[in-house]
Amino acid sequence: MSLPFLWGVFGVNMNVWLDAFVRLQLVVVVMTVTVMGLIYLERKFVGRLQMRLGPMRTGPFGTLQSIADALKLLTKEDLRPSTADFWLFEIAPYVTFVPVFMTLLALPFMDGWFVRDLQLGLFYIVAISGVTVIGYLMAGWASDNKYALLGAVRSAAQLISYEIPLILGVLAVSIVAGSLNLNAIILQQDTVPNLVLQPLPFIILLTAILAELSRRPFDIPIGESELVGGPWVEYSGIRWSIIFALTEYAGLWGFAVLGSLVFLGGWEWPFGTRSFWGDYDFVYQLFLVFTKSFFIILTMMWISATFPRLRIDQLMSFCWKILLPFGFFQVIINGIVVTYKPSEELRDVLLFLTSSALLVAMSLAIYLATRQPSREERVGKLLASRSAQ
Amino acid sequence: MEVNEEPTNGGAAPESAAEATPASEPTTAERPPRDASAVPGRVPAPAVEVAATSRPMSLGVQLEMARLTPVEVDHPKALYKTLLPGVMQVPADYIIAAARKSSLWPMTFGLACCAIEMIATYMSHHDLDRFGIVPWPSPRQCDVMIVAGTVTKKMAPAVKLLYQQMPNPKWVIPMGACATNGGPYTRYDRVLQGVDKIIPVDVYVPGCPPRPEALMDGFIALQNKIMEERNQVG
Amino acid sequence: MADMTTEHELDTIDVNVNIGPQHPATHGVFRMVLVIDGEEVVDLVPHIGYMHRGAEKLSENMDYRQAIGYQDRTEYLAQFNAEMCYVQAVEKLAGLVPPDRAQYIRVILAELNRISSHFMFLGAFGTDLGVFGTAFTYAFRERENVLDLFEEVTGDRLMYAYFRPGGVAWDVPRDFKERVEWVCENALVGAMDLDKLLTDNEIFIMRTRGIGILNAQDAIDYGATGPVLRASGVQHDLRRAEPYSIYDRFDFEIPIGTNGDSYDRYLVRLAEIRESVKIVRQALAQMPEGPILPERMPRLLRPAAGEVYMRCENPRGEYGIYLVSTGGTQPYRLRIRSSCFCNLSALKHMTVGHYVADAVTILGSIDIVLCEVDR
Amino acid sequence: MSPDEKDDKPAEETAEDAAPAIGPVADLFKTALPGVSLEAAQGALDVLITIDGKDAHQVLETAKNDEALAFDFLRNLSGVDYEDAGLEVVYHLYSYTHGHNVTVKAKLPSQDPRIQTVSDLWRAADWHEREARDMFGIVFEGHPNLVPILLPEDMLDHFPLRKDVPLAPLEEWQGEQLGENMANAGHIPPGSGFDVTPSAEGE
Repeated sequence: MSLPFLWGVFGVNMNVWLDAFVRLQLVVVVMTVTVMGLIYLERKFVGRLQMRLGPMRTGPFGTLQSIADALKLLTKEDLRPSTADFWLFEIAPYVTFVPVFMTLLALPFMDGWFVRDLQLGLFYIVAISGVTVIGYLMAGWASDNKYALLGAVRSAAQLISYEIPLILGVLAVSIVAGSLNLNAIILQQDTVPNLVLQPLPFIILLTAILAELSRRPFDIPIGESELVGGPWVEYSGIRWSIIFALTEYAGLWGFAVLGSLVFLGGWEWPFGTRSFWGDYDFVYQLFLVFTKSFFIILTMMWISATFPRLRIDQLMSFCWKILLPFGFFQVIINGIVVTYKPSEELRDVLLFLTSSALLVAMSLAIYLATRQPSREERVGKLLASRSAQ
Repeated sequence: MEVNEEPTNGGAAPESAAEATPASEPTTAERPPRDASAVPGRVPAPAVEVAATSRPMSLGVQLEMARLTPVEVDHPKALYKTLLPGVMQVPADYIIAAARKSSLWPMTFGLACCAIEMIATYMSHHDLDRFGIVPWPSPRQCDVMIVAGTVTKKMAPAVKLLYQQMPNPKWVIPMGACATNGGPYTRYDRVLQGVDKIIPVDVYVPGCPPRPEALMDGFIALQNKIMEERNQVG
Repeated sequence: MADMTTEHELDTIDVNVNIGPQHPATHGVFRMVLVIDGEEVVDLVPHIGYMHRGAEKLSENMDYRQAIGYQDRTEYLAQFNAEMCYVQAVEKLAGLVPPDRAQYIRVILAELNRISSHFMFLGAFGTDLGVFGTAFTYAFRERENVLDLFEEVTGDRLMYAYFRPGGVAWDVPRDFKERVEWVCENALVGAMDLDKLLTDNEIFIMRTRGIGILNAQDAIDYGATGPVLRASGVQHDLRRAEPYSIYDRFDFEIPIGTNGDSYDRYLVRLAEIRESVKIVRQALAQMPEGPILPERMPRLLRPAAGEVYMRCENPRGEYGIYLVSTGGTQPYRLRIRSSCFCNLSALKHMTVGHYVADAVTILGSIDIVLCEVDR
Repeated sequence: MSPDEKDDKPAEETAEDAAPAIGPVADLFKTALPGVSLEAAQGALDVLITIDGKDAHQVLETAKNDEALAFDFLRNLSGVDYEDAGLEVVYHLYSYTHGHNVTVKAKLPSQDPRIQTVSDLWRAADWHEREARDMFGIVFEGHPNLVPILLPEDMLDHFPLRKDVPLAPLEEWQGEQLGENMANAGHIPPGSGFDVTPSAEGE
C-alpha cells in the first residue's frame, strides 16, 4: 500500500468491510467534486469554443455555478406524472446511476490504491456499464410519455450495439497485456504505452465511449431538435439531475480514466516503477492519471461542440459495418501474434504494424462508406472554391 | 341604442370594472366609422362599436373563451421549511434563493419577433450564459418561462399547459409589448391582450422587441425579486 | 390451427408523434403531427395559425404610413425587403417616384438585410442538425455586425419603419460607405467560416444530401419561390425576371441548385450572401448625392382608387402586397402574400418517406418565419 | 424581358379619360375564351380581368392549359369584401414560359358566396382557399379538406376580415388585479364590444 502512513495514523486495524467503506466514501467525494468540476468545465470550454464567456457571475469566474445548479435542482419540486408507473419511475434513476458509480471501484488511480483489486477488473467494468441501458428503458417506459418511450427505445438500441465495440477494444488490449487485471495491464506498459502498440482499439474505444455516454455525434436519445429530452423528459429536479448530470459526467470521467489507464499507460508510462519521492510519489502518479484523462475529456467535449448529430440508421450501420469487423480482425490478429511467442521487441513491432495497418484499412473503409462527391461536384459553380475568395 | 350599463350579476365583477368602459355616445351607424378624418397619422380612440352587441357572439368564439380561463396557482410548502427549525430557516432561505437566482433555466419558447432578440441575447454578443442562464428544451427541467412574442387565443391553451408542466418554484417573464398587453396587435380579436390573463406573471420586459440588454435587465430584476421573496416562495 | 403454420403477420400500429407548437426545431409556433411507422414518416399533418394576429385587418384600420410597422413585424427577419415591397405598392398607386439616392439606400439596406436573414438561417439550420451552439454563435457574430449598422442608420435593431412612401425617412450617417464596406468584408469572412464548419463536414453532408427532394415541376405547382425554387433548378429571381426599383442597374448571378434537396437549399443561400455583397458594393459605388424625398409630398397620403399586386424578392421567396385603395386615407384591403406560406405547403410532399430526424432537417431547410406564414 | 405593357403605362391619376392601354394578355384571353363575358382593365402593374364567379373555373382552366397563356404559377389567391358590391376572389397568375402576369377577379354575392375550387389545377391554391374561407366565409366547392387553417379548428362561423366585424375593444389592464383576485383575469367589462352573458364566463 503506498499510503501506509494514512492507516497507521488512525492506528485502526481495519476489518475488510470498514476498509471498503472508507475507500468508497473517498471515491464518492472525489467523484462528486469531479462531476461538478466537469459540468463547469464543459460550460466554460464549449462556451469558449463558441466565442462566449460561459458562467461568470456566480462566484469568481463562475466557479460556484455547478454548486448553484445542484442546490437549485435539489430544492426543485420533483413532479411525477399521475399516469406514471410508480415504482419503475422511482427506481429508474438509481438503476441508471449505480452501475456507472460501480465502474469506479475497479479503477486503480494510483500505484497501489484502488477500492478492490479485481483479477477480472476490465471484464467487470465492461459488464457493469451495460446495466445503465435497463435504467433508460425503465425511465422511458415508466414516464408514460410517447417522446420518452421513443427516446428510451432509441437509446437502448444505441447503447447495446455500441457495447460490443467497447468490449472488443478492451479485449484486444488485454490479449496484449496477457491479463484482465488492470494493475497488470498498467505494469506491462512501463516502457511503451498500449496506444503505440494498439492504435486501432484506442480509436474504437473512444468512439464507443462517445456513443455509450450519448454525447454529441451520437446523442440520438437526447436529440434536442428531434425528440426532446430522451427517456428522462418527464423527470425534474433531483431525479433528473441524477439521471442526466451525474450519470453522464461520472461516466465521462470513469471511462476517460479507464482509457488513460489502459491505453496511455496510467501512472506507469513515462517514469516506470522508479519512485522519486519515496512515500509521496502517489502525488505525481495521481497528477499523471488526471492529466491524461483530462485530455481525453477535452477531446470529447471538443468533438461534441463541432459535429452535427448522426441519424439513427447511420449510427447503427457505422457500428455494425465498420467498428465491429475491424474489432474482430484486431482481436484475431493479436491472438495470432501473441500465441506464437515472438521475442519481446519483435512482438511489439509486429503488434504496432498490424494494428496501424488495420487502422488505415478502417479509415479507408469509413472513407469509402461515407464517400461524398468531391467539393467541385457537390458545390461546383455555386460557391467559388474557398481559395478564390 | 342604449349601451347596457348594469354590472353583471354574481358580484364577482368589482365596481372598478363598471366605469372602465369609456363614456361612449351610441353611434347609430350600422357600420363602424370608416374614414378617420381627424388629425392625420393618429388613429382617434374609436367609439365603442355598438354594432357588435347586436350580433350574437359566434359559437366558435364562445368555445374559445371557455378555453381561456386562467391557471389556478398553488404554492406548496417547501420540504426544508417543514423540517428545519425556525431559526435555521433564514440562512437556508438565503442560500437556496442565492442558488436559484444564479441558475435560472428558461425554456426555449420563442413565439414571434421577440424570439429573435431572445436568441440574440443567448449568443456570444450579449451572453446570458454568464448569469448561469441556459435554455432548456423540456418544460420539466425549467424554472423560467420567457413568453417572447404575441400570445394568440389559439396558442393560449398550449401556454397554459406548458406553465402547468413546469415544476415549482417557477417564474414567468412576458417579453415585449405583445406578451405584456397585446402590443401593436391588441385590437385584433384573435390576440390575447397580455399573457397575464391566463398565467401569473413576475417581471414584465417592455419594448417591441426589447433590446437584449432589456431582457438581461429583466433577468436581473427577476433575480432581485427571487432574493426578496425568498421566505414566501416554497 | 391454420394460422400456426403461416408466419403470423406482425401488425404494427402507426404512432403519431406531435412535434408541438413549443419545440426547439419548429422555429416558433408550428405544429406538425407525424404519423410514423418505427422511424419512418408515413404521414405529416401540419397545423399553422398559432401566430395569426391579423396584420391585414389592423392595417385596414390605419393610415398608409402607420401600416409600415406591420410589415416589419410580419417579416421579422427581412424587414427592409418587406417595407420596400409595401412602400413601392403605395408609390405605384399614388404615382410617387422616389429620388435616386433614396432608391440606392433602399437597395443597399434590403440586400444587407438579406445577408443577415441568411445568416440566421445558417445558424438555425446548424442547430436543427445538432451543432447546438457553434453554428448559431458564428452566424450571429456576423448578424450582430449588420444589426449594428442598421441601428446606426435607423435607430432600432429590428423594427425599422425607415422606408416611407416616396423615399426614406431621413438621410444616412456620413460614414455610411465605410461602415457598409466593413460589414460586407465581415460578411464574407463569416460566410467562409460557416462554409468551413458545415459544407465539407461528412456528417452534415450525409444528413442533408438527397433529403427532402422537390423537383422543379412540383415546386412551381406548390407555388414555392425563392431559394427553395432555385434549389430545384428553376432560374427565376424577381430581381432579374421582373426588375423592380433599380435592380436592373446591377449585374449579379443567380445561384441555382441541381437536385433540389436540403443540401442545395443550404448552398443556394450561402451563395446568395456573396451575390448580395456584390450588389451592395456596386450600389455603394454608384450612390449619388441629392434629396431623399420628393419635394411635393402630400401631407395626407390619399392614393388614387385602384389596386396593385407589388412583389419583391425576399430572402425566403416572393413577398407580395395586394393593395386595394378606394381613395381614402386607409388601405381598403391589404393582402400579404407570404413566401413561407407556400413553401411550407410543400412540406408534406417532401417529408413522407424519410426518417423523423429528416423531417426536422427538411423543415429547417425551408427556413420558415412563422409570423409571415400566419400574418 | 419585362412584359411590355408595364412601361407604356402613364401615371394614372393625371388623366382619368386617357385610360392606359390594356396589355396584350387581355386579347389572348378574349381569343381563348370567346363564350365568357370578361371585361379587361389595366391595373397599376398587371392586366385585371373581371369575370363572374360561376364560370371562374372554366376561365382559370383555360388560363393554365392553353399553351398561348400557360399560367403555371398561381401567385396569390385572396378574398376581398366590397360590402354592398359583394365579395370577390382575386387570382394573380404568372407564366414561367411566357413571363407575363394577369389578375383574374371573380365576383361573388356577399350573402352565400360559393365558388368552384382551383386546387385541382394548382396545388398552391389548397392552403390559400382554406385561408379565404377562414377570413371571408367563401365556400370552395370540391376542396379536399376545407378545415380552418388560421383559426382554431372549431371556429367555423366567425370571419374576422369581413368589413362588419369590428376591432376588439381594449380590455382593462389586468396586471394589478391579478394579485388578489385571480378569478377576474380575462374579464370583459359589460357594455364593451362583446355581448358576454355571465354564464359564458363560467362563473
